[in-house]
Amino acid sequence: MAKLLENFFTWMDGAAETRARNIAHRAGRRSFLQKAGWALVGGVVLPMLPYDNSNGVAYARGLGEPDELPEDCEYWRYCSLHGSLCSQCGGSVTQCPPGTQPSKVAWVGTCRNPNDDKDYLVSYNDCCGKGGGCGEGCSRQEGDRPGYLMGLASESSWCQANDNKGIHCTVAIVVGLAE
Amino acid sequence: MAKLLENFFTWMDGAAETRARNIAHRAGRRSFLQKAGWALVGGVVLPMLPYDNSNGVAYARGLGEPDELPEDCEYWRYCSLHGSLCSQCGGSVTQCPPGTQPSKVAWVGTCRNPNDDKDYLVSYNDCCGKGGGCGEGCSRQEGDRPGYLMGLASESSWCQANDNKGIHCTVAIVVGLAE
Amino acid sequence: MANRFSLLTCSAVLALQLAVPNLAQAQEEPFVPETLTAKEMVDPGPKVFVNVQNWGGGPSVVRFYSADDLRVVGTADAGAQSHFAISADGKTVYIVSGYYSRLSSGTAEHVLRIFDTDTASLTKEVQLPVKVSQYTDDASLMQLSADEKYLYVQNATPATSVTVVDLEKGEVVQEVPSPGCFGIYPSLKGHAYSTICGDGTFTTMTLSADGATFESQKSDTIFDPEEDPIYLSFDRAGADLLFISYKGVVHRLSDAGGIIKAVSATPIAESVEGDWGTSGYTVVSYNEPNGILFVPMASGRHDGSHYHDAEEIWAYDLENKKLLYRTPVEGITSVITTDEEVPTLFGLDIGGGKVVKFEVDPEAKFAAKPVAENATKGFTTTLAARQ
Amino acid sequence: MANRFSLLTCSAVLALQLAVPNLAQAQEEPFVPETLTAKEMVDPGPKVFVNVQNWGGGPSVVRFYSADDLRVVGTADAGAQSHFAISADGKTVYIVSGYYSRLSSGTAEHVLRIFDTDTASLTKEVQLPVKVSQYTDDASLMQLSADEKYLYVQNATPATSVTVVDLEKGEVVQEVPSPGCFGIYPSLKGHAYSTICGDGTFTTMTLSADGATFESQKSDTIFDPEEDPIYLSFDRAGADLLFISYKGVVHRLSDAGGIIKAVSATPIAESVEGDWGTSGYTVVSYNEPNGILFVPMASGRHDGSHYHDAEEIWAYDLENKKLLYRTPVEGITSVITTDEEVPTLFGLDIGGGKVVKFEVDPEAKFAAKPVAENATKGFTTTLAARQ
Repeated sequence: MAKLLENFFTWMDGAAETRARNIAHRAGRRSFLQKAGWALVGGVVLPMLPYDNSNGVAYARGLGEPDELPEDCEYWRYCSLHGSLCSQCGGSVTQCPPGTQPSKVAWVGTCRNPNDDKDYLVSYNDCCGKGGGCGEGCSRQEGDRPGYLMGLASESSWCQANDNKGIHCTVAIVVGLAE
Repeated sequence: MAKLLENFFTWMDGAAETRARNIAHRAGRRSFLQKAGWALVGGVVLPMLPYDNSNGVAYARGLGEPDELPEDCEYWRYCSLHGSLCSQCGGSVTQCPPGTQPSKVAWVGTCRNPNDDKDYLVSYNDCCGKGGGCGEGCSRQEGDRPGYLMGLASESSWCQANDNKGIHCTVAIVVGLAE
Repeated sequence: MANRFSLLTCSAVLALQLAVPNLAQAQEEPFVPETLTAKEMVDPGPKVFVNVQNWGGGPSVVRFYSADDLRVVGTADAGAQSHFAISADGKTVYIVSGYYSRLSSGTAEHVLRIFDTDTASLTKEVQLPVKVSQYTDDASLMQLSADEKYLYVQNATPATSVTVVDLEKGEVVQEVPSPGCFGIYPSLKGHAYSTICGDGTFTTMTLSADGATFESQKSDTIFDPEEDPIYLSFDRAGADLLFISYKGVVHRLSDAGGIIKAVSATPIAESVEGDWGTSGYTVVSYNEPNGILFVPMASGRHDGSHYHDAEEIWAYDLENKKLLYRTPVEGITSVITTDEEVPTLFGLDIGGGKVVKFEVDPEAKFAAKPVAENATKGFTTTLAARQ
Repeated sequence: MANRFSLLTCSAVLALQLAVPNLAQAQEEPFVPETLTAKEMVDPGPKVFVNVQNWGGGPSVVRFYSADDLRVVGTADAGAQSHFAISADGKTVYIVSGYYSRLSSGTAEHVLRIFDTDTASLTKEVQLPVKVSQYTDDASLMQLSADEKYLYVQNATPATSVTVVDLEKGEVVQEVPSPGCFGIYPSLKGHAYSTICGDGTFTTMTLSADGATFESQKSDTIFDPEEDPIYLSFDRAGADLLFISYKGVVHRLSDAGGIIKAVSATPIAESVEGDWGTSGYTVVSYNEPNGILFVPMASGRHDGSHYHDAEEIWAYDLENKKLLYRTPVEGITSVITTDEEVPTLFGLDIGGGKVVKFEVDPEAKFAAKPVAENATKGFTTTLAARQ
């Protein structure tokens, strides 16, 4: 899986793609940051799941979490968050507020769940297309890396791949076990 | 002069003008706010005087003021100010900062000069066309009236008549004696 | 394999994700990965709408708060220097603002944006003449006709006029000049509105059936703009209009006859020691069932203090001309009341950047008590409550 | 008369104003009305340029402060999420930012704006591919070539590439892909730049003579991105490049041969008690005449603390590998030094929203002392000083 991940960092688009791949060929990459491997998955699947009507009460099962998650920045799944919580903006921990669009891409953290002492991969997606800050800032940034490891870069806007670039708030989605 | 002033409040533009004047005919206005008469003068002459090179040291003569005016919001000529001082933004008390445009219109205050105990008319012009706040806020608003007395309305943007609508800061120009 | 993966599309990645659960270790309750969605509907219930005006070229927003606990439930966004109006049923937000191609310069658009409050989504945009008043928001700068067929928008270039938007057609139908006058106070019936003029009179504009022309009627002198000007802020008391002056004189006016007539003028601070005056932006709010006016007030009134923070919210019995209660507050600059038997107040604190909810006790002379608050994150002078 | 006046144009009003002095009462020194102008030239002298990034859809600005007393002398404005570069002579500011037709949504433009700093005026705009990295600003996200012929702009969509702008032609000449790499570190000669890659290597891109194509060379592993990643922040020490890691290891690298080679790695915090680590955004600044590196540092380093406020500014003698002085500071998150014999430091305090000037005493082990400050009114991570 690690090899898959590494190449994921070569994520690219349009005209740059072919030349980019040539550079990648020359690169002698080594295995690293294996735990973040699943991370990038979370971001990209979102456009397939545009809406739900659960009002945000249906969190992941098997995490030992309460039905209503705390809005406390210190809560375990916010370990790499850098932004403001969508649960304070009319959304929920896993839902963008009405009228905003989930970011197509995301950065990822690896957070320890105190309920089962396991590490989980958390995808931090921005909700896009609406102006005006909301919610209190929450910047924990554990595992944050600069843009050369873009999938872990909390200092980036993650509305960058959306048509609508405005960042409204950020959600935290538990997308996998970090094995 | 008061009658001149009153009609100045009918200031209008374009298509609305003819119909507006008909309404004005019907209006039985009475004399008021005489002291503000000169006020409106200050705003409108500005486009004729686009630049100077004095670096802002040449203030009005005959006011008993020092060469360098205090940046203190309590200084007498700021009595109706509502904004931030251009002297803290690269301009001076009477000069817009470089690269900004003086507003074509302005609101006016009547301020008592403690140096000679006379009332002066002060034109408060916004400097337009550049973003980003600068300077400390200064809101004294003496003599401020709502928009039905637009020439005294400090709550309006005075970049409204400029092509470039952004408000950068505000200057205070002594334009006349209030007789 | 590596090269193939670098070409992955979204759907290929989706397939990969479906495999995740298989890799998870066995647990008592098996782990199921979460999915990200956008919430479809705004949480139902009574709301408070706050217009957060951006004067720096950035986005203004109308934030929807739950009237219950003031949590944010949605947002409608706009351009610079917004004005707003909310339909009577609370289902529609109208926002007018400016968009400038280089934010502080460049090509200017003045745009009406219409949002559905159930989904917090934009439903329509209407381009307006680039004349909209760039003025600290007051409810009177943008008003719906009683039947919500027309939207009236205050212009100032600084020449003043009103753009009339036909909301059924979604287009501008006329620009009514109102030289020397400002503020829009719509009639309770038909398609007329009054406006305050700089000589202390009001002019009432009555639109023709198609909205394309108007007739105007000018009132007698109502107030003295030099000695004691009135605020733009207003509310209805029954069929009458209420205004208040800097010095705390409540002007009750009738517009029922197509022209403004004075009904009464009531000084509410005259007999109170300490130079009390009206203090704030949204300063007139009247609770119908009890006939109580709520006004933000401050002591030590002086020239220039009319927009300062209030020190108290006064509950004033307008019929019996009696000051019932003075609730101490900090930083409040706008106050509205609901029209419930037991009123709720909502206030704005510009300096503190927050919206505050107050419970009011009719048994305790309409004393108010703060029970919830939340951040507004910006410059706010206007708000509205809807069931 | 009244009606005539209502038709007055500007020139007529001007005539009226010329009559004002006649109405003024006789005084010892006769009253002469003031006139409003725009100042033509920015006050001369050394300047500090601070990039105030707006992430809310509003205008970003580059503020020009006098290096003397930090008063604001001018401004250059831009759109959202700005990056900037200043010419070596301080005469030109380059700003790249995003303009979105509805601020948070709508049609997107990414634009290079070029300002003349003597007049604080826009001289040119160049449209860029809408790919510019929307990332907290670092100096490495936008760099001029040494001869200032080319401007390199970091893209991320999140696929990373670099847009090359030919400043003589005023147009984009190519987009260089740099998958998995980020940051732009231009060569001191010719038209090449290096970039940091996610596997701990650097790649150096060398442009062809016309700027339209490039060749790349990948380095050996330079650092460990998992154990101790380096910041994007950098400075030159002579012909070498300096970087620093989260844990305070200074990586000195050479790019002289068209490929990055490690020169040395110096841990500056290793022997200091208290888990000190680098802390801030612009964290590497080197004073050439004295060979002193200035770094914002904080104790109690932990995962996620790398952008926190610094507690001290360390003056580190890089040649002699000696920590000379630890100046206590509050809230500082970025530090730059001038290259003078007696260095001056300029720092940014994000939380406090200010820029601070420090005098440094070479006789006192390069201890720093705050001597001036001013507001930045926004989010700032990058700054530059020019004579």
